[in-house]
Amino acid sequence: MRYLYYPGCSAEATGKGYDASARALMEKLGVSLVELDDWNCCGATSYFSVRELDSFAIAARNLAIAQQMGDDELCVICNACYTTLAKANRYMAEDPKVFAAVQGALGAVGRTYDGNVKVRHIMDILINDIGLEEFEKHVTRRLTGLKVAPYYGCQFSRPMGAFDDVQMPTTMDRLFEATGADVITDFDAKTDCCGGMMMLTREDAALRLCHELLVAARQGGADVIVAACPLCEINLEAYQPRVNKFFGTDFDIPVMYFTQLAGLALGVDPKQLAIDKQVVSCASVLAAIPA
Amino acid sequence: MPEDKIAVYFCHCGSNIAGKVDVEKVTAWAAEQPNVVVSREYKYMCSDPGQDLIKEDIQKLGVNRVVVAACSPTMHEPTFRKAASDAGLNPYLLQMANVREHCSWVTEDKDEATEKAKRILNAQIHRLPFNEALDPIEVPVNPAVMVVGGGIAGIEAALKLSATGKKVYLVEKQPSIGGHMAMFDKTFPTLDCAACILTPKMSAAGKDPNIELLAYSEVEEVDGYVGNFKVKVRKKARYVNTDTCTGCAACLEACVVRKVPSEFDQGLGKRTAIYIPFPQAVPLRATIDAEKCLTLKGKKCKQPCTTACGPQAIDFEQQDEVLDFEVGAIIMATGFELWDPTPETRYSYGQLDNVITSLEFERISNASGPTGGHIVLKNGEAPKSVAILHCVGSRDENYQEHCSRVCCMYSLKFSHLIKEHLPETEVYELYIDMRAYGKGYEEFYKRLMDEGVHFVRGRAAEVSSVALSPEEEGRLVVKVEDTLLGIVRRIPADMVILSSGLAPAKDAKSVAQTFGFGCSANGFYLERHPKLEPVSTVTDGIFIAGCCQYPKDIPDTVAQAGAAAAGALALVDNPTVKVEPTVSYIDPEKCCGCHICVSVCPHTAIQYNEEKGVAEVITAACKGCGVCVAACGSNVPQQAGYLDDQIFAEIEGAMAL
Amino acid sequence: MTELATTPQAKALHEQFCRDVMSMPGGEKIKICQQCGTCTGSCPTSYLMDWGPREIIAAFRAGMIDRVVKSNTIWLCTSCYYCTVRCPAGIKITDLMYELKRMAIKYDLVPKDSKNPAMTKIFVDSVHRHGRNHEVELMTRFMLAKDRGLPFKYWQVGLKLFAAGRLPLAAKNIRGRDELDKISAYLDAQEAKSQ
Amino acid sequence: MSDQFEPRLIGFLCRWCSYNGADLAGTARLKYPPNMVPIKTNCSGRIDPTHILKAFKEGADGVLIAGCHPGDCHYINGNYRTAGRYPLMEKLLEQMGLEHGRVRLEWVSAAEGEKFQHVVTEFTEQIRALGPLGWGEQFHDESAESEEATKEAVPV
Repeated sequence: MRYLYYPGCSAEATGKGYDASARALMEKLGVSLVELDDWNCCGATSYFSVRELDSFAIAARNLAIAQQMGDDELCVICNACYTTLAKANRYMAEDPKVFAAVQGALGAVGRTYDGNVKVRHIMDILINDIGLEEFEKHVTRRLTGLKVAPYYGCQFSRPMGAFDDVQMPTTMDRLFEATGADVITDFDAKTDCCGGMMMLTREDAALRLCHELLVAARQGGADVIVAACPLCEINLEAYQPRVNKFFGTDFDIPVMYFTQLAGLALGVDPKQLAIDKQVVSCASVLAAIPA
Repeated sequence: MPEDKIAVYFCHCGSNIAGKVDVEKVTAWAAEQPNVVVSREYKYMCSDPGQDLIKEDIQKLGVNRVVVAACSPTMHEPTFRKAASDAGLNPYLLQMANVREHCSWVTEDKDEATEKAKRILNAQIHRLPFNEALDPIEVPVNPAVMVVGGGIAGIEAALKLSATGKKVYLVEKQPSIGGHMAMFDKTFPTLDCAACILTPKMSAAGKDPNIELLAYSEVEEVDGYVGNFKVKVRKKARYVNTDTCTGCAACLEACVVRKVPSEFDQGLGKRTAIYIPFPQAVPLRATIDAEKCLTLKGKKCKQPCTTACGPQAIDFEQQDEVLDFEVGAIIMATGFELWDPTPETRYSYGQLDNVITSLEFERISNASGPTGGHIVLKNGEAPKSVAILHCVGSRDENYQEHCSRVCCMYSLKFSHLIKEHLPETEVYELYIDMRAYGKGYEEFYKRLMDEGVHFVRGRAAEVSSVALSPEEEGRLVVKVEDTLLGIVRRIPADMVILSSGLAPAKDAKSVAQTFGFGCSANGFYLERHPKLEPVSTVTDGIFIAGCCQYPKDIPDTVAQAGAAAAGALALVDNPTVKVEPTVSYIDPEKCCGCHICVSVCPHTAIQYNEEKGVAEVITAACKGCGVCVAACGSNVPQQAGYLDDQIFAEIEGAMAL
Repeated sequence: MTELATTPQAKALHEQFCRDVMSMPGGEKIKICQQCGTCTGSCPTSYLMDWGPREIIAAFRAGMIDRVVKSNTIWLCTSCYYCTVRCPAGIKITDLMYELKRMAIKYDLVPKDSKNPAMTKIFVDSVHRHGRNHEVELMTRFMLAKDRGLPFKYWQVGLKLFAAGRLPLAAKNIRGRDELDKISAYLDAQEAKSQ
Repeated sequence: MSDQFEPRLIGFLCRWCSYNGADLAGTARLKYPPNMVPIKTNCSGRIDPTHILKAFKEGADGVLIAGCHPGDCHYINGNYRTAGRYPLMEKLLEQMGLEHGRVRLEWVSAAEGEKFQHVVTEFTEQIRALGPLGWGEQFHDESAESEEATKEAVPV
């Protein structure tokens, strides 16, 4: 199997571990990820505040490149990139005016996009293309007894709900159940917001949200929180000391990209998964996994 | 053949038609059309003076064809046809042009509406010369009535009909009649005990000599037509001989399969594999659950039930029976289902303990329920705080758009019961709008305010178990915006009751198809007219009552059941009924005997006459769909009232302008 | 608080806003909001807002357009989409917030103390310069522009990430970065044409 | 009024579902273009190709057939006959040179006033985009003899 792959801007910085582990995990599963040529920023939420059409058009530039490369699917790891790119697709399909405007804008740079590249979250591919049965076959180090808090974040299935329940997603739960982990299936905060970009603009608000998430994870007895979005991951992981300072707490919960923990279960070398790049030590997690 | 003398009447319908259509202009234009001898306009054609215009013209001017341009024929075609008939004109020589529902009400522009009205009218003017005098077919009426559904609506309708001496077949899917009402503890706003007012009616229905109770039975097939329905009912095997079973319950004591979740107790209590759903069941007979009984599953069992049963009523060999009934009318009273809140995952139903549905609370608060009427949590303790969440699955585009009408009031009833049992417990009602519209309801609402219930105006955002303060530790937390304060509150609660809306029964659609009528967009049975025929369906002779039509409270249900019974009675109390003569006929001279019509007829109303080598229509069985006409390669079958020539003429008329 | 709805300018603005909002896909649903509060109750940041999303819709419908644009509400939306998927009236509230943000920027109605518009601008600039968002540049420029205290708050976080190699200083430029400018220029021209 | 092309349409509505759906659109005062004149039959299964050809011959630019949803037919399965016959009708009309889209089959229940509104609005626009058909003039120009011949040529 082969997929065209869109890493997203964070993959080059704070989210390096996500990118590295996604590639390593897929390689282990016999899937090659081919990076989209000369991809640009998806537009993220900021572009929506400028002009909706800009956001759709610059998102569509990526899809146009995918079309040019002869692919009709694009694998995305970041929740926000996924939602932004998929939203561009949906609005283009639903509104002929949007479609025409985007066509025009792409035409101005000599590109063309017909609206037929399907944007797929990497989780979608894992669950629906590779399948849990196949995935489970590759599990060499079962995560038995490891309490995993599956944290999906906002834009994993909201607002699209294309491959998982819009309100209560379960794909990550199922993926880790297949590794033998003790998944906290009633993790109540699994789709709550981490604060996103507000960590920079309204730190107090974002810290409060992270605090609630960490409380919920601790209440469930989590040994590790797994995330599916670079922004969620950085907020929950790197800002734990700030949360502690603000709320007088003592959180020190390892936070990983779900691809990192899944990679470990498949026996991928931790270094290849960039686990050493995590700022909250994952030693306790590594120690809990049998060799 | 006398010359055609067509009269045109154009109704203003107040301003309903005249406000959009230039009535004078169209009337004047109509007067110029071929065969039209008189063209009039009138404010309300359906009024007596309006109908008199038609009668006078028929009698004085010798009018022999009439077109009334007015509302939909489903409204007033019978009115005008009767007027024509009274004046001595065959009613089928009168046509209606629907210029209200299909024209004035749906068209923005006045000129466009006027032009469209002309085209609609012209179609009928062209058609009329091809109309033939037809005589309604008179058929005998079977005086028996079938009532489908044995909840309070079905019981009430059955009792009313029985009181007039009519034979009633009361069909109920469950082993006992009683429906949802039998599960309730109290009824709002009077707080009568539900069982106290319902069980006398149940037992009356069970004992009534005119009522044949068909419990644990389902309708499989319906054929026939008004006055003459043929119904196949499957009486499911109970594996108990109901003639000899006395309902002593000794078998229940003996049964070894003891942990089957009780449907009647919403799964909160347990029953045995051989069971009587509740002590007041009617008929009071045991039933074996074939999916749970060890013997019936082919497993080993010493069959202690057989030993315990004095009258030897248990019969493992019993089979389903399919029974045929003939009735003149049918009343549908198949009820509702509580909307299952599982998809509304943010309320954590099925995920977190002590998040329960309203029906579960009914059982918890019921003295004969699984907790003996003690309002307790799963761990047996009394809740210190209870939140009641309104509009779960109601008024929500994601699930059901409709208001379920009863939830506000039953929620208030819950508050009262909690306060009565546990005066120290805090009760929160989270509502969007408090709909206390019935007799005594607003007073009940005020009473609850006075009893100290907290009313929070806002729809709950989510129910969570994450504690952010010591007060929340180990409890449920309901997040809600108190819209009157404009703040988001976190309400700690030990029990959360989801006031789920009422949903159409899951099989409503297929049941409606079986009986030949439709469902509304919200899935409830569609009434013939929302205002004037709320208990009739489009199928003559089939009536509806209770929550299968739309959510309603008990008083409204009982009233509707009475209305449906009266409707059925008005039909079956006559020896005959007239049915439309728009049936097919085949000219044996033209028929080549190819069988196509025989094969397509949905009602097997066409038979092949071997002797004559032609197809023949059995008029009594033909319902007038016209499928045979369209199927025949040589257009031999023709349908009275819908002749090809008539349809062609309509097309010509519509396209002539 | 005086309501600008009474002045002719505000009325004109309200009409303009109404037209823009109603022309959004699904925008007309605002008319059927039943003020149930599910959005505000679900919103992770509503407690910080002058007016919650429910009140913003009420104010919008009442023509109190200044209350809508002067509030901090739209700038506190984290795009978590809880309100959108839960709204019983099917209102796409997150999209509405974007629309209102755009209009506030377009008509220069942004509250002076809000940092989010600056963040938006810096983000978009960064993307246009490199083709991708360069996180270090974004943070640095944001700090310089809006919050000079930020480095002191975040030095620990930053240092750790830097040490882990998760904050590369050099930005990567894509080959087709001029395309993004051209796309925007094209859309600018189209918009100018339509007005 | 603008001088855009106003299509002339015929709509065959079954009495139990679609006619009532159209009534409901009226009761709810839902507005739609006035181009279509409804003709009532008991069942959509009553409609045969001659009715459609007749409509085109009389100058219609488009013909709508609306019946009960599959499974909802008042006559058990009359609408299945319609559905089965429809592709054949389309093919026949295509062979006679009619472009695709001039005839449309829709299921509209008695509860679907809004759907009826949408269907008629959409169909009107669809035919407006296709432009005038002009079969009516053609037929009327021809001699009575060839008209007879056409009638003969209509298989069922």
